[in-house]
Amino acid sequence: MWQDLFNILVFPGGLFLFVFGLAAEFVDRKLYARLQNRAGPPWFQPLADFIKLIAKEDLTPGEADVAVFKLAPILALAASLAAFLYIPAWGKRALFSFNGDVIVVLYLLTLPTLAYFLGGWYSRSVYSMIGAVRSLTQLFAYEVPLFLSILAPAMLADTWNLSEMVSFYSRHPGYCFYNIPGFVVAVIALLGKLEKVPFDIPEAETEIVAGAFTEYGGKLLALLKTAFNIEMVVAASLLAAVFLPFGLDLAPAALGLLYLVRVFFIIAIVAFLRTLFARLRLDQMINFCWKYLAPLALAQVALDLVLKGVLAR
Amino acid sequence: MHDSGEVIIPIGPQHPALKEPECFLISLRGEKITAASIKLGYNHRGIEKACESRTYIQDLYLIERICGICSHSHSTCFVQAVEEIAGIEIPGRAKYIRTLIGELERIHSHLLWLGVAGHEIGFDTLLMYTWRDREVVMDILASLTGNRVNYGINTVGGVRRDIKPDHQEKILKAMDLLEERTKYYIELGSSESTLIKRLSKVGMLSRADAKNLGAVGPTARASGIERDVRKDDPYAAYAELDFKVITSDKCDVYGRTLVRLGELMQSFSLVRQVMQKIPSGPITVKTGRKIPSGEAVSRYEAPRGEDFHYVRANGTEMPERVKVRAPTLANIQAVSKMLEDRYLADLPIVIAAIDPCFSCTDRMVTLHDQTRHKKNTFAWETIRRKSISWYRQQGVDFKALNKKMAKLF
Amino acid sequence: MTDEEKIKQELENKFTYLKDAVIVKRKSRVFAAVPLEKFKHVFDYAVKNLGFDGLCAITGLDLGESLGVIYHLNREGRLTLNLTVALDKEHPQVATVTDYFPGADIYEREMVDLLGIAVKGLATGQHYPLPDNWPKNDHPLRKDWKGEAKHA
Amino acid sequence: MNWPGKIAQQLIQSLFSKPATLDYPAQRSGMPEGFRGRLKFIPKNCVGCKLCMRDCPSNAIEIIKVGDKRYEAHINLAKCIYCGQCVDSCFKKALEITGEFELAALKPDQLKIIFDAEPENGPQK
Repeated sequence: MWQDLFNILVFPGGLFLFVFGLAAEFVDRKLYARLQNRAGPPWFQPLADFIKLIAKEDLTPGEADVAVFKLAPILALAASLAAFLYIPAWGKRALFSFNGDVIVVLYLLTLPTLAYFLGGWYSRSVYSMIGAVRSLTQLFAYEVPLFLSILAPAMLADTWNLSEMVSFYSRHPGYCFYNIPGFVVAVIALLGKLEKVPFDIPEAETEIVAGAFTEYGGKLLALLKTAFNIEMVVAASLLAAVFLPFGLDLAPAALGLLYLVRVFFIIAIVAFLRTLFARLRLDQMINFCWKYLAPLALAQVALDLVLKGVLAR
Repeated sequence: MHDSGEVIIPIGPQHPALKEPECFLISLRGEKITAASIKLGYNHRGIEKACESRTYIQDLYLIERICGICSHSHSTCFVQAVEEIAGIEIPGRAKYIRTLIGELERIHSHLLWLGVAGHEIGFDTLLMYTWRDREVVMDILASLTGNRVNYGINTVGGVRRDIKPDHQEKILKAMDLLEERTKYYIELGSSESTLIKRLSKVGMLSRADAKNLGAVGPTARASGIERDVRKDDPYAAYAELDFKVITSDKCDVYGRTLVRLGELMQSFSLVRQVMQKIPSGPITVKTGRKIPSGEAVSRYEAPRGEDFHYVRANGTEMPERVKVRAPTLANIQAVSKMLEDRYLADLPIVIAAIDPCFSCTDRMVTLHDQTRHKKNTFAWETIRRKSISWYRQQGVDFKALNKKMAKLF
Repeated sequence: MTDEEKIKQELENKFTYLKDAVIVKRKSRVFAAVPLEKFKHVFDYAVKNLGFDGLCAITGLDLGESLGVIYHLNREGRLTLNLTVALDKEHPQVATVTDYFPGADIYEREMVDLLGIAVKGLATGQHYPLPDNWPKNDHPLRKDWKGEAKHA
Repeated sequence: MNWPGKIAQQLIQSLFSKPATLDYPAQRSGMPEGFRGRLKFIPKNCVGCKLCMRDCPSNAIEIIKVGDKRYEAHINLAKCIYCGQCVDSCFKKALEITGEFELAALKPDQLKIIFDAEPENGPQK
């Protein structure tokens, strides 16, 4: 029991993810700045921001639904933390696993978005409400391609268990290359999930201030930001596990290092992509997702189904 | 949320999209804008009145501070009017220096605008790059005039600082660098598809509408109206310089972007011509402190459009009346036309596309009938009273505070 | 004959009372003092027959004894015709020109607020640039206004 | 078809070049020569004509007579707009502009600077 508690609160859950989230935020921000020819923040900046935020006064809007407003960030954080326990981040085995956990992980990763919606909607500010509606609308656009692109490799591996999937791909490293279209789709959909340019429509600063987060401040905002960072790390770990299962037979120390490299690689791609574009409009974003992203994801599914038949023979 | 399914969202007086206080009340149905009302006046500083109780020399610095970006435009426009009344013909070298600073200011303003436009559509990389390049011209302005923004180069009867020989090389080098960068931005603007998607066919303003609503500057020129005070009513040294008036018939935000980028290229060429043709000689003529009575109208092509000043003198050291009509005031009325049937997401870039400067403008306008939304309008006065009484309850004594503040300064 | 002189001549031929009231100050600057009751005719003629298609601004003045309004008209961006009207200080009133130039709205509202010149035909609307709660009959640009707002 | 992401090449270049921004208090770029910063008063040149006071747009300067041909200057940096008009107005070169621009202070009093007059029996030649 103590072991489980340690796993959940300290490593690899809670504390580890918090620190890793801060590190991920730093990498993201530093790279973003360097790509724009700026010096960028020092390494402790995310931690300094966190400390500053928790030291600030907590304000709840008078008309907000206090319970939902306060619970939403906790829900977002909890869902992201829970999802991580089922992801075989390093090695071939996750901490917990059962058949069908890939579906659970995907839905746990949807929960934060829902929490942002609830928090935004019940803070009863016009900006938050518009931001909340936008994040939900956007969810419908990127969620299907994201799910399909992650489920397609599962079909090829013939299992709904993430850990078994990873073992399968490490036995057949060549098969990963069939999933490259899926990886592209997943990274682009990840931009939507993490609300980054060009899909940062729900928190478009120049239109609706900060979207669903407009009314948040102090500790709650610190919590929300942490949830966001952890969501980024967890989603990147999921993508790394599914699409980049290389070198999983190394020594444990090397495995840990390899895991960091893989996650930072995906975060670097995200940082690079978000410097590259202008923000799309909501209608353009949905159009893009359904016109290009979803068909590409479907093509990946078809490819994997065909491959499964061919390879089984 | 309104009964009819419409939401009214206030963009301003404080909002990240706006760099100055002004208020746009936007009625939304879903993501579509159904009505827009613009409220200005948060920045009214009574400069016109203040000018009447200061000498011409003091006014010059006050007028320069009307705007934080086109400071040289306002001060030149004012000083031209004063010189016309006094019958002063300034030396040729001074005319060229005014032109030089004016063009450098246009370069800095247009680069700044390009960055702001990028930021409004979420393209922060463009913002960072253009503002980095803008530093080149800011450094030149600082070394030429002694300040980055409030140049203070004008004085009645000429200019205050001369160009030193070592500036010449520096300026020409910077022009080469900036020209290369601008060419890159033109290329980027004509090929980056996310940029075109966000700018093209957004904020349409037909030629007839632009004329009717009195649009000026790049806003009018992007609607195909070939007007430029530098060409039509030349001042300073523009009559002796060779340049093209850039127009576009696209009528949208994309057109306005292309016009501004084209004008940047013209400005580089103008600066080079100035450096080549600048005559030697004195930079000021002697003037008295008193200006004879009379009146004059002065026009100047600021980066944002035509700047208009009217000065009336009464023979004393102080003007009788100074009237300032900043370019944004002429353009702001076109905004409601541009917002028709657009999305909320287009609002920031449409407003930014006229390159608004509200501290210049500062007036208040209603563009759409708001009566049917009456219960949703924000009573600022009530809020203000409430906050004052709240602070009183907290034990804040305003009278003592005011006295204390007065003592401190 | 230059354009400026042509305009002077045309105005003086059409309106005999404008004899010697039209002054060409310099290139592309024509000033004309117009009697208030005839203003509408002159303005109409300038816009419709002389081709003045732009309004740069409207300036309100406090001339001490009387008030004044200057309409700065503009032709094709080049020539500026400035029509000055003098107004009685007790009951200053001019007619709106928004039917010619919709953009004149703000310039006229400014006169209403800052100088207290009534504008006939101007649609009711918000104040500018003064706040909505500014006291009535308190006009900062008048010469007798001394830096302190009257309290309603 | 126009592919998005045209700026990619520039991004990669920036990644491997020196950043354009500085870590301010630690690194400084400085201001060019002739930058208009804090004023300096040279009391021995002042003749007390007070033209600087008359021309100052913000009433930031005050010349006070403290003795026979001795003047001191009170300059309020909080009011000063650093236009340098007083320097131009002064015929005797009693005012000078320095490039010093980092003038932030914690108390408004620290922004009021007083330049003392020449000592009574000042530097005799």
